[in-house]
Amino acid sequence: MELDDRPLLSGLGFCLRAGDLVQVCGANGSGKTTLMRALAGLVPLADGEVLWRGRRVQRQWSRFRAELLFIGHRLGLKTGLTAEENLRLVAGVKAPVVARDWRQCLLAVGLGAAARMPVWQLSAGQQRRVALAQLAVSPATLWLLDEPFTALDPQAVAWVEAQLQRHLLAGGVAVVTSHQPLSAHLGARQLELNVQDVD
Amino acid sequence: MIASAAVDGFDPWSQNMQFDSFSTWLQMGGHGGYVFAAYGIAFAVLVYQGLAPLRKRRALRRRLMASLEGER
Amino acid sequence: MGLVPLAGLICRREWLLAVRSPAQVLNPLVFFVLVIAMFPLGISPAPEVLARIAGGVIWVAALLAVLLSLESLFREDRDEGVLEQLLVSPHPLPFVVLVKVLVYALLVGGPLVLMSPVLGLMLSLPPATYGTLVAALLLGMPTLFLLGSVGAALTVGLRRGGLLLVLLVLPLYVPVLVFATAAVDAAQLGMPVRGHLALLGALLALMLVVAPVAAAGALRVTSEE
Amino acid sequence: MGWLATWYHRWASPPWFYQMSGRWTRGLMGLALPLLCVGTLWGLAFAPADYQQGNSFRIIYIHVPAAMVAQSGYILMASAGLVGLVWRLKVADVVLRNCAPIGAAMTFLALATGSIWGKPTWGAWWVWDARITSMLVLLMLYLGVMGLGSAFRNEQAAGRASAILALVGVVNIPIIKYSVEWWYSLHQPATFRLTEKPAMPVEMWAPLLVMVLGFYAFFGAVLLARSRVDLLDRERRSRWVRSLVAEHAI
Repeated sequence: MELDDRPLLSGLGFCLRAGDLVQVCGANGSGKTTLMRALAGLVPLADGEVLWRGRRVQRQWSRFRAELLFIGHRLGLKTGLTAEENLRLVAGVKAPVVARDWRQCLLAVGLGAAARMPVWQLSAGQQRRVALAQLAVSPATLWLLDEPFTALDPQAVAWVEAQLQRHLLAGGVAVVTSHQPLSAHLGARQLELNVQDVD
Repeated sequence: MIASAAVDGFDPWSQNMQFDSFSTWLQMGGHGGYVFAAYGIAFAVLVYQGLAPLRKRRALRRRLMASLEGER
Repeated sequence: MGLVPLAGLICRREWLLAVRSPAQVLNPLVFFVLVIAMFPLGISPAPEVLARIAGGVIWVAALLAVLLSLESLFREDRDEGVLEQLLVSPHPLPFVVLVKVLVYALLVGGPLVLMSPVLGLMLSLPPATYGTLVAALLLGMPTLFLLGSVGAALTVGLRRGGLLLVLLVLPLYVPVLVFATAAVDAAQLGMPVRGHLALLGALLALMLVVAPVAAAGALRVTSEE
Repeated sequence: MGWLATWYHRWASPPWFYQMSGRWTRGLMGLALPLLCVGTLWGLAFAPADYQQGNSFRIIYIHVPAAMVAQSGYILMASAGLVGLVWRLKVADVVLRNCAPIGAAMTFLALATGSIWGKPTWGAWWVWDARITSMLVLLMLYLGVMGLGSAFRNEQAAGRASAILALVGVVNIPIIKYSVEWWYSLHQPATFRLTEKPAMPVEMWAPLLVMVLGFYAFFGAVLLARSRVDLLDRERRSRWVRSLVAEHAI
């Protein structure tokens, strides 16, 4: 994979079966985020393939994206809207869920009262909780979570790991980038990225 | 249209010179200034564009040689 | 999720945001009125002079107001990551862009169109031409937003993309400006205007197809940075 | 037809393009310079003057070729962009990015010679003639592509963004030209127009043809020469460029 004519990631390959979880770790600048964006189809690969259910993603964009949930550094929340409106109108594009369920998600993630405040008034941790609340109802099979635990307190981290476990047991797959180790019972495979020697 | 016209006796080499002397050529019936200004600008633009690749190549060669030395 | 509910969702979202922070919608309108007020000051308050240039002045001002508002069409979505979510969603991106641009055109363009007869009055444009003026704006304004959305999509990732956006889009506005101003001038002379409006409609039809596809392609390209 | 396909595919591979374009550049430049010299002399000295405009008519031998190259340059740029977008070819991106500066220079040349030509003909340096106005818009389109191309840090994104803009531009060029022609005829009574001349006799358009061929050959040579160097820059980390640098063959 190239970034501005400079090889960033090369000689990388892994396969995910139902219920697999891969944790991508590596120093800053080793290309973790670029890898996640490439898996999500946002960044083109110089060469090499991303296959989904055995077929190239370029052949089945809408089917692949229907089964994909991608949460990057930027949370994908409209700060002018309230938490509940965000889930209903922004995340709701992917998972058409009844409004009542969104409120349940927000309660589950500990944002009862804050649900009606515009997102820009919430703290970074709360905003990330709003973005991650959709994990509870997301129908996606492939979860791509880029540094999901930043700014989260231990209680929220535990909740996210519970959702991850539920997702894996249901046969889903996930790729997570994080510096902090995931708890052992998730059985995450480690994928180490080292910084390319930049000439 | 071009092909047919070319046949009826037009001989490019027998064109006669339009001006009888060098000075009348420069004057061009009062329009010399405009004509030569236009041709001058054209010459400048064409030369500048023509040399651009050479300038870019020289700059690139310096950069590549420098990085080559850097590696050694 | 079907396309119509998706469109409804996007409209609801844009409407809520516009209501919550009306500045984004009203700034272009204030700019529109201000620019037009400059012309009598700059040229002359004499009614016959103003009437002569009114059509062109209103259209140039509307064109600049649209250009001003285009910067924020995708900027906020990109900064908040919502654009990324759109790129990753299974729905056809050109359709999403089309709905978003048309809603934006309605929210920002609508007030401009409603305001134009008043400004026509200020520039002593004969009242008989207001119908044509509004018709030309209704047909031309969406084209300006559609063409502009391509420029906005191309420059959304750039730090100081605003000026570049104007350079990219203004040449593409020439046909709309020419036909629309001609329509208003023809109306002033009492000549038939249906031909001019038909040309504006043709431009709109073309841009309804070309612009969203180009803008969607541009959004995918600029998100690769 | 097999060799044509392979010939075409070879052009897509950077090392081959670098080699082939070297030969083509020398060939085209070898063609362009004599054509331009002969055409200039012929146009300036041997071609008959126009009975109405007198000798200022001789500016046509630069104005028309420059305008033609400028317009077909934009169309070439848009098609290179299309090839670059569809097949993601680095060579096409490089050709697109190097097409814009030359095209802009030719458009500027057409504008400058057009306005100089207008002075003796209509007594004004700048005339809102339909052709000159669309040249002005074309120049803006070129500057837009150049500005956009240089605004991106990532070369690939710059190439594809410029390609999209060039394609949108090329779709709009006929519309812009039509609307400017239409606008011109609306506001301007049908006086003598710079472009619409009575059918020229052979003695007049023969040098014009030579100059047009000269301009196109020159445009091709400079475009390929610039693209070669830019391609070397873009591929400076690849093996074939490193070996070229090692052999001091650049």
